Amino acid sequence: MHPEKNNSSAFEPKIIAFVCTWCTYAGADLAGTSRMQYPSNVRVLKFPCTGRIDPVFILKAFQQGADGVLVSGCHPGDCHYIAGNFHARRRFAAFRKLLEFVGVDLQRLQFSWVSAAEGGKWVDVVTDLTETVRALGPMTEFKELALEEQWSGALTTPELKEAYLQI
Amino acid sequence: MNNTIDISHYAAIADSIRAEAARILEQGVVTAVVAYTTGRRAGSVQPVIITAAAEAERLTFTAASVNNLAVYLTKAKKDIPRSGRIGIVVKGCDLKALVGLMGESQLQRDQLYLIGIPCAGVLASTVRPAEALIAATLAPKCRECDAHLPEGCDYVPAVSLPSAPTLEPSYAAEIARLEALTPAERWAYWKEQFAKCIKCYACRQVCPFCFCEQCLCDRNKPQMVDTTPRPAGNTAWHIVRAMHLAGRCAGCAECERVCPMDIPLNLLNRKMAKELKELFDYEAGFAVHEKGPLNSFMEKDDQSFIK
Amino acid sequence: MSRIGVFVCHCGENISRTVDVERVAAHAATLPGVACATEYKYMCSDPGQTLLKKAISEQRLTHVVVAACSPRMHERTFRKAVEGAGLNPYLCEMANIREHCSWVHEDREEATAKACDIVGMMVERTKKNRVLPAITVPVTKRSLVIGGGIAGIQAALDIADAGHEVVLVEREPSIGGHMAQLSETFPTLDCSQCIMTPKMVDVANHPKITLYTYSEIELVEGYIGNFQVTVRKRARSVNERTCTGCGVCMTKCPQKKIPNKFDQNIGMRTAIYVPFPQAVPNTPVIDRENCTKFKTGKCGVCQKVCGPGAVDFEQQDTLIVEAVGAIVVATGFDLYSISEKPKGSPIKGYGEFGHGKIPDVIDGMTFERLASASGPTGGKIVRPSDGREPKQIVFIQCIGSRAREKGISYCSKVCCMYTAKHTMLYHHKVHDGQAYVFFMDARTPGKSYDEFWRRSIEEEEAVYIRGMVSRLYQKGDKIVVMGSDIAVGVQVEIEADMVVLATAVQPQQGADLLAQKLGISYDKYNFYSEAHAKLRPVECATAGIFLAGACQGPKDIPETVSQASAAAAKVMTLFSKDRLEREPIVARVREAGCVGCFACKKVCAYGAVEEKEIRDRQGNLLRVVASVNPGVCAGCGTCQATCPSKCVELDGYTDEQIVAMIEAL
Amino acid sequence: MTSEKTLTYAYYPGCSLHASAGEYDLSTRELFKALEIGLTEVPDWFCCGATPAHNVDELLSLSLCAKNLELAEAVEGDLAVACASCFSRLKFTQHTLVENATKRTQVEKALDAPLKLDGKVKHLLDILARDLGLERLAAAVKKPLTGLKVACYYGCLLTRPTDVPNLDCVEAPTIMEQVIEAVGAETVAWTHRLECCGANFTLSRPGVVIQLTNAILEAAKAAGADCIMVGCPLCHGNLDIRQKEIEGVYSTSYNLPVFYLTQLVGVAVGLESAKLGLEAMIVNPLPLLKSKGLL
Repeated sequence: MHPEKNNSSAFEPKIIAFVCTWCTYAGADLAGTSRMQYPSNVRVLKFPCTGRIDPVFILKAFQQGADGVLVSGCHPGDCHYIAGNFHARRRFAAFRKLLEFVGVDLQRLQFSWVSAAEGGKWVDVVTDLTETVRALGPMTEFKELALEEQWSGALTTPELKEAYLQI
Repeated sequence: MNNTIDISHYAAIADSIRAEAARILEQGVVTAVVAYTTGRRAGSVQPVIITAAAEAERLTFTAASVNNLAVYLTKAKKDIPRSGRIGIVVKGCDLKALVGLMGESQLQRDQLYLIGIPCAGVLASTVRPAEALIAATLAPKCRECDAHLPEGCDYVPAVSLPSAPTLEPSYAAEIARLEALTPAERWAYWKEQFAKCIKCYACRQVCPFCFCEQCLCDRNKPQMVDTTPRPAGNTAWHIVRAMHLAGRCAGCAECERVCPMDIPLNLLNRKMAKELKELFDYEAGFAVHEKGPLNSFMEKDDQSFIK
Repeated sequence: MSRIGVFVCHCGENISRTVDVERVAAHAATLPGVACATEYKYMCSDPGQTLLKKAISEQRLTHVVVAACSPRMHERTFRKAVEGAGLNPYLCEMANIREHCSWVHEDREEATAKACDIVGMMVERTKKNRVLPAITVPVTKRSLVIGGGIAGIQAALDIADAGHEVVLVEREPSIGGHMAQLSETFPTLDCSQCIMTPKMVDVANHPKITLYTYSEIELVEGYIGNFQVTVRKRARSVNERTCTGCGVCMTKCPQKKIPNKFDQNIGMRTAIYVPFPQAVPNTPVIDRENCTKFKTGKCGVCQKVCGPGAVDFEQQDTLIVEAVGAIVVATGFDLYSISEKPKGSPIKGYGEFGHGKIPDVIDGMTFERLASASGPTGGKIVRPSDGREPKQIVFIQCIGSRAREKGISYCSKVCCMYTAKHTMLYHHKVHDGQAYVFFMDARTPGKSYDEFWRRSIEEEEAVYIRGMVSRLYQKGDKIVVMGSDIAVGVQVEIEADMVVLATAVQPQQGADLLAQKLGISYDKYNFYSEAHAKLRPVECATAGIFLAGACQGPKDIPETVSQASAAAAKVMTLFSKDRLEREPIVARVREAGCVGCFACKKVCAYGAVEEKEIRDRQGNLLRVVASVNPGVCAGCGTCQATCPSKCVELDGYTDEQIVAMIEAL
Repeated sequence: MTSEKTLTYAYYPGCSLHASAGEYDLSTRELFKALEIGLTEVPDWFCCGATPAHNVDELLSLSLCAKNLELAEAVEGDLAVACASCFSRLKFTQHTLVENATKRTQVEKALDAPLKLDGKVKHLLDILARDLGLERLAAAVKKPLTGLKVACYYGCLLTRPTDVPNLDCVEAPTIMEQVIEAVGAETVAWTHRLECCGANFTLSRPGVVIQLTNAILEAAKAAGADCIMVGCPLCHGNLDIRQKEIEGVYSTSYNLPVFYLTQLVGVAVGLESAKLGLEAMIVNPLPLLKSKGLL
């Protein structure tokens, strides 16, 4: 339940961020202790490691109405668990190709490395994603999908036409 | 141009399968053989598990031998005897799936007796099993098949593979067509396809790699994927299925064949196979991979998409 | 139905300045499952924690959400408080509404809305939290110390004196490290041999210390409390037990002209040698590259003259596995070399100083060997080229250090002090000698350090020139040093007899390879990284591994010794309990669902996943499933994300908890 | 790499090669002709401003060199430069304008034309040692300079400042030694290879030049060199023209002929003295060359 601005009905993008505790979450903390300001659209979920972030969570986030998803963790080599971010890198390289093929606009899905010392970079990454998604507008794909009840019934493919004719 | 596919050698293959099956059962090399036998409808073929040499003469091999028999070694193995080696008839694509299963510790090579088929292609669907095998009825996967002669088998019928006409790979073309569309058009296409899904899970039943005890999508604590056959749940189901098969699927395209709603499921798997080939130079093949592409990594993997 | 307590903190006014804490508490009270929601000025304070504990008992709370600062700050505090009130600590979660909300969003409306969202999310999460009993693992009360310099010696002695067994591994033939090479030490000028040799003997004679010299770490496996370390004991070609240390073999060895690394290659040694007279153990080693017996098969004099027959040319390297519970890394430092650097190395040599090819241009350690009574020249300061006594020595500071274009930007901390000491030693031994020191600024912050430095100028007549040296070159038997004196603003040229360079302090060669074996992180210079720069300086982020001495960064002997004792104290705390309590954030396998594809085992970087056989009562094998060793599992969760059917679950970050959070947004 | 293909370059001689250092220009042309390397002078090139320009007005210096670089673009091949000072200024301009956007726009406004600045600028040493290559250079030798002990003198501009000329290592270059050893000469290790000779103080404060140049000559003589090889007309001027005067001031004798690198390599490749301008040198080099049997 995202707060719609009472005065203007301007679109406020909902951004969900999956981050690892050791690097990006600490980087976000550093942005806090340094009192850096950035848009408040992002909601942060803490994971032990990007290795723990399952592609289905990204799918779940979009289905829950997220307009943009950020996945961020340690730079290669910095992972507290030695190789968690390496596995994550491969997993997300494959998953984003699948989402792209299915028709999701990849500008809504951002991956980044933010170390515990890069408070500034955290602010930049979050601000960039928020502004890009604000420009793109709300993510209608999954929202509309949730409303539809069943198959539109349109005979789009040759097989269906042929099967229909044979009944 | 529907030039016919020359499968004259299938008769000779059937004979040698019958002979070999009888021999290995007779000599106790194996305790059972999984192969094809004639079905009830004219020209139809169905899988069979025989345990006696006498039954070997029931075996056959025709253009309708489409099933991937690897399934009978893992998920549907209730009729398979518990002990002893098992003989199995494998086409090139089936063998790639089998090799994948070995990589995932589901099968041991020394417990199998592989009868490889010099395959020139099979029918796209067995609705009319007796129809002639021509370019139009040929299974799309066979148009781009690189495994006509399976390797590393225990026995391959000594039959020369007739020259096959070179055919346009249909999956590659379809993937290219979809990739050329805008994201919105692609979404519309797939939304339409996934909306048709009636969640019968036939694709899951027939896939040798879907051997999980309880599928993620059947769980409700937490419900990661909506189970009702509504467009939202269907989209999530097919995305999860494609992601779980990425780097494992061997392209036997049984999922597509059995889908009652004719959803082009193998397109998703071929797309992921193409991406994994480009990204990590991985290809399902005849060699057992100790680790799949998505449970291993290299220092210099591509990270251009990461800020 | 869970009864959740939500406690919203003002954090003084860090949170309440931009977040309306009352509204957040009111909003939380409306959430299903929340039994009570209050706010308080300082939740982490004593009254705050008492408020929390009272609420748990009075309201019979089942879960607690503290909306305050980052969990990285006070999660441990609140979980201890919750445990004090009899609730399992892992039923308490923190909602970060300070670093991630009040401090970074000025608009009060937006910040409050976001805080409500964050609290709502954490409330949904805690509903799915399960009781996680503490995991304890046995602790092997033996410690490994890597490196036998003063840091390693001090740590080993402290731990052994506390009654625990220690395995000390040293790469060189003798312990002592770089300190043994020094002549006198600042600021008190007492000779390093006198203060260190007794400690070295204590190490050799200590019943609790097993000493492996001429040995290296081959492999490290296991985790805190349960490491298995494989030590490669390189073949000395001398049997340590039977050798009496009489030294006859060394006197008779025909190979006399091998540069002795201990004497910075200006002193010579024999093929069968002991690096320095006070070496511990006093057992010689055969240098197989330069020994005629190993090169051509002839000679073997040492074996012939050895009374107890200790010389054994057939001796091979041996691999020994030691089970230890903690590891102290004390591998020390090396000095930066000004010679040409191999291609691709980020650190560039000093072409302007002749790339180290001028014999009388030496580094600080070589000067120490010249000044040392047990050195090759018996303490006489002479020129390595012709042995004459130098009448003018130029000392140049910051060679490599504080020189970004040479690849090192840090200050090496100890050079100002030891150069002042060098000018004193020089003045004591060569009364009419004149020392010049080119320096940028003197860094002498230690106790009675600056007084020591002032003394070298006021009493020992060293001339300090503020400025850098641009070039030096050999001219006849003199070395022309071209520098600048920025105080006076002129170019300065000094014809010196000897030049001593205060070269930068760097980690030991191969420090990065050892770090990879230990799984600890290191910075771009290969210094090992401590867990927290200020609050945990002697621990690594990897549990059970501690740091002491220059391997963590340039430091002098007093600091090194205090770090060594600190690391030893950490080891003693670790060994104070029989079983070691571990964060119960570890993975568990639901064996019913596991189909034995072992994708989890393939991605586990810690090897925590083992294969477990499921057998029926008759013992026949039904199936093989995965099982996680809770001691080894580090809790990264990569296995769960890889498992298709999610049969392996990371306690504390289960799918239920995460999906609950996503659905709450 | 332009291995077998015939090399061809645009050529920027610089003012002194059309005036006091005519023999450097002559020997360069003859040597390149003998080595079959194409050399076409940049049409209506003009002065690069050398040291005076950038002391007076940086924009002037950058604009002069930028214009010359643009003119050179019109000629096929990389830009070959003989004089160390021109080489340093052209390289410095290219480096500064690529790195600094504001200065680039200022210069583009001054020349009211956009700048490309991607042409390669190469010193003769770079061309001989790397583009042509030491093997092909050695193969072209007819009279190896055996027995001739050469002190290679880089001066202060050829390798400095760091990361601008990128000709060789700043502190310990070896490219000159490689080239001259490839044609058979012996080189001496001496201390003043990179010391400044005083350059254009020779006009305003000759005392400084005498002092600095003497140190260089003394170091070369001490190292047992027969002659000095230079790659810059200004250094040649100081070392050659003032040698007699310095010998008078310090009442010593050096008698060290000072060659341009193209002259020495030219001798090795068999060009006769007239084609190398050897007679124009103040310290007569002919007796030395005759004594080594090279003329």
